[in-house]
Amino acid sequence: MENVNSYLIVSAILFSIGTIGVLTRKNAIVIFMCVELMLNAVNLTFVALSRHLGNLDGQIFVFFVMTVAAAEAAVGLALMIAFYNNKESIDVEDVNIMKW
Amino acid sequence: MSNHLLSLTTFLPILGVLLLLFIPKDSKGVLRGVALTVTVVTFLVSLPILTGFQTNADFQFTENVPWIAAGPFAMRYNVGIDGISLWLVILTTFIMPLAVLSTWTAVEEKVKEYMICLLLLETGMLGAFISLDLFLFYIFWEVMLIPMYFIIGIWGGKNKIYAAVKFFIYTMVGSLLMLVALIFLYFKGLEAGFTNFGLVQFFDLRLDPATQTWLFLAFALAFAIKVPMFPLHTWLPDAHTEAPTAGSVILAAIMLKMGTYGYVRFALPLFPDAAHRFTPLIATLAVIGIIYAALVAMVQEDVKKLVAYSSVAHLGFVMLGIFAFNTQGITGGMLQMLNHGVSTGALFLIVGFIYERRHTRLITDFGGLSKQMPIFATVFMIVTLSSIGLPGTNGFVGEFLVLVGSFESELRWWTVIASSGVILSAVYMLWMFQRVMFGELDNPKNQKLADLNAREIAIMVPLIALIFIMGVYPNPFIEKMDPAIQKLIARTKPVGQTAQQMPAMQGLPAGHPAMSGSAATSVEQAVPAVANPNEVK
Amino acid sequence: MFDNVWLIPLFPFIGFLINGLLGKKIKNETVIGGIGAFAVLCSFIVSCMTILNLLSLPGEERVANVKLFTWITSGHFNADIAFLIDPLSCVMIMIVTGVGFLIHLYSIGYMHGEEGFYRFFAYLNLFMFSMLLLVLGNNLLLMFVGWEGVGLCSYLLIGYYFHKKSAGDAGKKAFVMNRVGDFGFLLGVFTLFWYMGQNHNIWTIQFTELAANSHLLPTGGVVTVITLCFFVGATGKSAQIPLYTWLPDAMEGPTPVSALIHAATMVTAGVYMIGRMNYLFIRSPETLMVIAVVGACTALFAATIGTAQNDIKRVLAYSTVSQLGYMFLAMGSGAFAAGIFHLMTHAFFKACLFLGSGAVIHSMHHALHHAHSHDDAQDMRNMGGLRSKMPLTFLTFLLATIAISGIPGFSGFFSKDEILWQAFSNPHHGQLNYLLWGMGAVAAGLTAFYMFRLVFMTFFGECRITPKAKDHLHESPMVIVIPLIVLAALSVVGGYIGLPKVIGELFGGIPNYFEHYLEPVFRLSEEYMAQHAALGAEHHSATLEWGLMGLSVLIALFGIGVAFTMYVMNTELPKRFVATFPALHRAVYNKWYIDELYDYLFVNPCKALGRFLWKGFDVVVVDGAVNGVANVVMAFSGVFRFLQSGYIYNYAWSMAFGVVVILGYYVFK
Amino acid sequence: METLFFLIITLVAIVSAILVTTCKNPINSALALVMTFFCLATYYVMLDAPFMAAVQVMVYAGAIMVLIVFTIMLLNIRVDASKKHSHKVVLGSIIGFFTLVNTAFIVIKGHVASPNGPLTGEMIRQQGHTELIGREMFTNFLLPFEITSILLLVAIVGAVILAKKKI
Repeated sequence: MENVNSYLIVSAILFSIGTIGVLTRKNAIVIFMCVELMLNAVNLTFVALSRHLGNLDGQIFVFFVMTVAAAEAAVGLALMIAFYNNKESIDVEDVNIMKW
Repeated sequence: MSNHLLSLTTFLPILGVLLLLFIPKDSKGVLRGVALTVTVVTFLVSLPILTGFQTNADFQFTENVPWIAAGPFAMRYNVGIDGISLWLVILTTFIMPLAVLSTWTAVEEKVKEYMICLLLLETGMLGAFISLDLFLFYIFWEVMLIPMYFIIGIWGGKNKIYAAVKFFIYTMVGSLLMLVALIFLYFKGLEAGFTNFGLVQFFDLRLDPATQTWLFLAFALAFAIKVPMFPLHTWLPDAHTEAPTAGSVILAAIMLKMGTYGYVRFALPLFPDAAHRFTPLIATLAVIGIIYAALVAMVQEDVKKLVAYSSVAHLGFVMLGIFAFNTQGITGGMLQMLNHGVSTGALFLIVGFIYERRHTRLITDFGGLSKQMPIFATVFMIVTLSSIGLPGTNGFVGEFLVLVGSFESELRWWTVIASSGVILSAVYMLWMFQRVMFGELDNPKNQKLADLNAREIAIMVPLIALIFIMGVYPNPFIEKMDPAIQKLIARTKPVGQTAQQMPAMQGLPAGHPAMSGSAATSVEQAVPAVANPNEVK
Repeated sequence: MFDNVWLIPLFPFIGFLINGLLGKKIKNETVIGGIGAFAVLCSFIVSCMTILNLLSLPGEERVANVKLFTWITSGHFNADIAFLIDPLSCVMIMIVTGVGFLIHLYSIGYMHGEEGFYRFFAYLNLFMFSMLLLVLGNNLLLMFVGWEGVGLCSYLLIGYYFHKKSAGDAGKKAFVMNRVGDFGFLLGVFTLFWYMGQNHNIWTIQFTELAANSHLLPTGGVVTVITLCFFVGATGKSAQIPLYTWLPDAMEGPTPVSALIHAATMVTAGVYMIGRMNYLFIRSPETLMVIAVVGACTALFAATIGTAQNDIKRVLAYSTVSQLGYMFLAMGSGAFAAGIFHLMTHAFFKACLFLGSGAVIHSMHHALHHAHSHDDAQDMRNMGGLRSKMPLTFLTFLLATIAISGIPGFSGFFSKDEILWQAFSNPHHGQLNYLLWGMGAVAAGLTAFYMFRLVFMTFFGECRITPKAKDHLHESPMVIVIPLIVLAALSVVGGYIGLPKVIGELFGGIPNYFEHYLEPVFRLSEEYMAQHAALGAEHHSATLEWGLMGLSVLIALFGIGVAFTMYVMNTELPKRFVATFPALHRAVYNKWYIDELYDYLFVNPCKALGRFLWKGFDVVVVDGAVNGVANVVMAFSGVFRFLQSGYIYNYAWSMAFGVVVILGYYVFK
Repeated sequence: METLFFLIITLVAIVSAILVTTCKNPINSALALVMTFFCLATYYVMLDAPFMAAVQVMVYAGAIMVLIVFTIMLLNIRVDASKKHSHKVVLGSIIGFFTLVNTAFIVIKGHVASPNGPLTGEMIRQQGHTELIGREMFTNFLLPFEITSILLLVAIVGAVILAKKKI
């Protein structure tokens, strides 16, 4: 088994890549996928630390994260469809109504 | 039952709101009917308060139960009325059915929400008049703000948003300062060993002059905005012009009284020394308000705005009377509050009537209506005369007492100037009346106007009856409020005078310099003569 | 004994209620007019009973307060609804109800066929009610109720033809001018109430109590202030300089209104008020002088304007102003009884004159109407030669004119001469007396001139309307003529109850009944004057009085002579006169441009100020500050608002950035 | 051997993650993401958490990815029309880089606490990972577990309402 630090580093790298994706992409679905990537990076941290500390709580947490991710996927994609129905686009640059 | 009469009166409109919630929003007739019934029932319920009121200086119909226990200090549901608030409560319950009736046909959209707002407003106003707990008062004070905001902002005229926001922010600025002062009083109360926000005990808390000054200023500003006093009056014309008729009526007849009532009930007895110190300032502003508003009213082109400015002038009289600090002045001020409620309320109703018919309020659009609408002309004439204070109508009694009272006090020269407002009021009201009612009926749109219908006559008859009753036989009104006013005057004597006049006023809980800062127990010992059921032991 | 006195104002009030509320339904003019007149008749009968009761008492006891109920009590301020019966109020109610009844009767005929007939009678009855309150009220406040009440009725009745702008304007002007006076009145009440209370602990506004305590008041000083305030009130109500301009305009109202309100009763309220509080006024020589001077000036000034007017009612209006000036001259000379006496005689002959002119106008109006002419029915230039067409009207009118001109033997002579004599001989004004007398005498001459000018232009010469219209001229119905006859009779004989002392002595010591009757009212003043005899009352001989009397009669006759020359003998003279002095004529014709001056001095500045305060101060300064604060906040938020672009990725950016920074801070700190 | 395996997996994971963010076509991104998910599942196995690995594959690679791909196909968007990336690539990369630096710094500088729980590889192999998770889930974490069911219910309702054109 590898040192826990290796996992954490991998997780950090994945997280950063996900961040870059979220910040630079315009396609909402891709952004959404990048968010999933970030979530997964965090999950990896949880599992690695859980294993390292010998405590199952982290993995339970990962389970909940997955649940939330599933819910998020359902609602988020529904939102995108709704938005697409309105604007014929899922480009985030077309979403600018979140202001007063 | 009678123990809870005040609460019943206050919260009946809330019950009405609950009832309204279960009525579908399309059945407008039912909604209006229910709202009217609720307000009428509230009025009927409030009548036993009037008949059961004992003519003395005590707070009556008191209820005092714990409400929010926050640490060493408790907010209590502490209500009761004395002669000062009695008439205002009755005025409120009296005006509300008329207000509901006034927009019977004018408001067609969102009737349900409209009626709910009106009823909530009634609860807020009644609550503010009966609160004897500072915190409770503040709550009700804010509660009435919100429905009014919606009434102006949703059912108002062209410029409603501006007016509503202006109204809201103006009032809010003042009430926030009042809140700060309240919190300060809380700490002062803690020091003095009080356990709650009960108003009466605070009367005996003679604060040092510097503290009084600041607290008085905070309270005075909040109330001055509400009155409104010059130069904080500019929200009023806008709010009045934009509000629907019922909104204007309630605003003029009741809500403006909140400011003057606040002075009488809170600002003066809580901070008597500061009040005396600021008397010249406030009297000056009041007198400026009287003359200024009259002059501005004279050149208005919009009837409703004219009436709004006349409100400012009338309330200037009220303020002048209150700050005379003598019986006639304060009695006159209180009467003038009621008078203003009746006659300016009626004026707004009248403006509403013609607005409903012609959808314009510009004076130049009218002329010669007397010919077409004789009943309307008569009613309008009577109300106009009441507004300019013709003897025999209610306006005169209040105005005269105010002027007599302030003439006797140190405000003699102020009174002289204020009296000239009597001339100006005649000028602007009669000029407006002439331009609207007299002359040739030359505008073709005016030639088919219908005279008042039964509903409108039914609204005006009680008001006109009151105008004459209060003008010819005002004594019952004065008698009921007199003991409370005497007590107030005794309380507001400046410290120096109080010490000298103490023997003459045994039994009155006048503040004594020795009391300031002392513990609550000693305060209570100092006032054994007044069996005050309100005092929280 | 005077328990029924409250009925006096009650009857007209009932009449007002019936006519006002039900008049529209009744429709029948006879019934409406009958109700109105009958109500006043009832009051008149009760008034007669009251005065008989009063006369049955010995002189000292002729005062009674009849309280109905307490009106306002607050602190030490107390005002009752209560009536004061004394010789002064009795004579006033007699005049008011008596003349009032006749005018009601007259109105039934005069107002026949007018739209809003019921309204007219309702207002008229309301006026009677207010006027009776004014004269009967036993305290200042109740008097003020009547005082304002009559002002209101005057407003309503002047604006009776409300569709005419001029009528509305005139009504408003009357009301506002009266309000200016009321302002003074109120200040007087305040000062008096406060002064007596503060210094002597007598908090009262009741006349009898004030009278009883009047010895506490000083001479001059605060009393001058108080009385001057009251006098301002009087100038407003009684149309004296400087507040007289409303009265001529008030002629926009129907003629009976002019007769009742603007000649016989309401406008004399100021005189009555001074008489009622004579004990105050006598204590202030300064005020007396002001009153006398204002009175004399008004008498003269209004008389000059009266000479150049062509509207029959306007001439009479200026005549009224002028006669009121006489009354004030009397009051200012301390001759209160003489003032009240002139008030009474003036009520008779001026009511008669107005009603007579009303009859003429009525007739002219009909004639012109039938002839489809649009000439002004009130313009004397259209009249002439009516003597033969309306003989009864002419006769009564002539009698009243003789009375007002001060021809011996008629009522006006006695009262006016008494005033002139008092102005000459009173102990108050020293050398000023001669000037006052002179002004009064000249005014008397002018009065005779313009009144006879009026008579000559109207009733003599050739009729100047079209012949077609002329055929329609005819005498008025009896209901109009009877009041004229009664009033004319009164204006002939009314003076004999107040014969001047010298004349009375001539006829075997007939006393001046009227003065004697009013003595209890003015006793306090008499006593005060007796105490202050040091003021130096010169004793004037009877010969001097005779001489002055003769002089004033000569002046009056001269005025008549001039009128006769100019308007009967040589009708070209007036035109030549106008051609010679065009500027003078224009100034007089335009009432010395006083209205324009007031507009320029008060009305326009007030409007301009109001407009400035509204547009300049309210909107710019106050709202500017308020909106300015709001705008500053908006500007700041406008800056921060760029952060809230609405793009999600911007939010994501800022979030990521924040996370990095905060994390970085903790990591690298 | 294990280290090599770890490195290979890491390489694949990172490359596919980069692909996720860079591919023009969302479908390609999605496929790359699936690849990453599988790598993560591999990690879980290496971390003695086979149940998590299974759930990872089922939920992520299965359910969520299917959802995403469905959406992509439903909306029929192939390529980003104008520019693939927004103009903030550089800035975004910098921020990403700093994120990485931060986290890496924490990982390297900080030291992980020594094991304190009862869980060892031995124990997992003896009792079975699934059973351990299950026991934990239905005892200590019962309430949160039940709450997730409500969350899912809400998500279902929300998704249905949002995606419907007319309710």
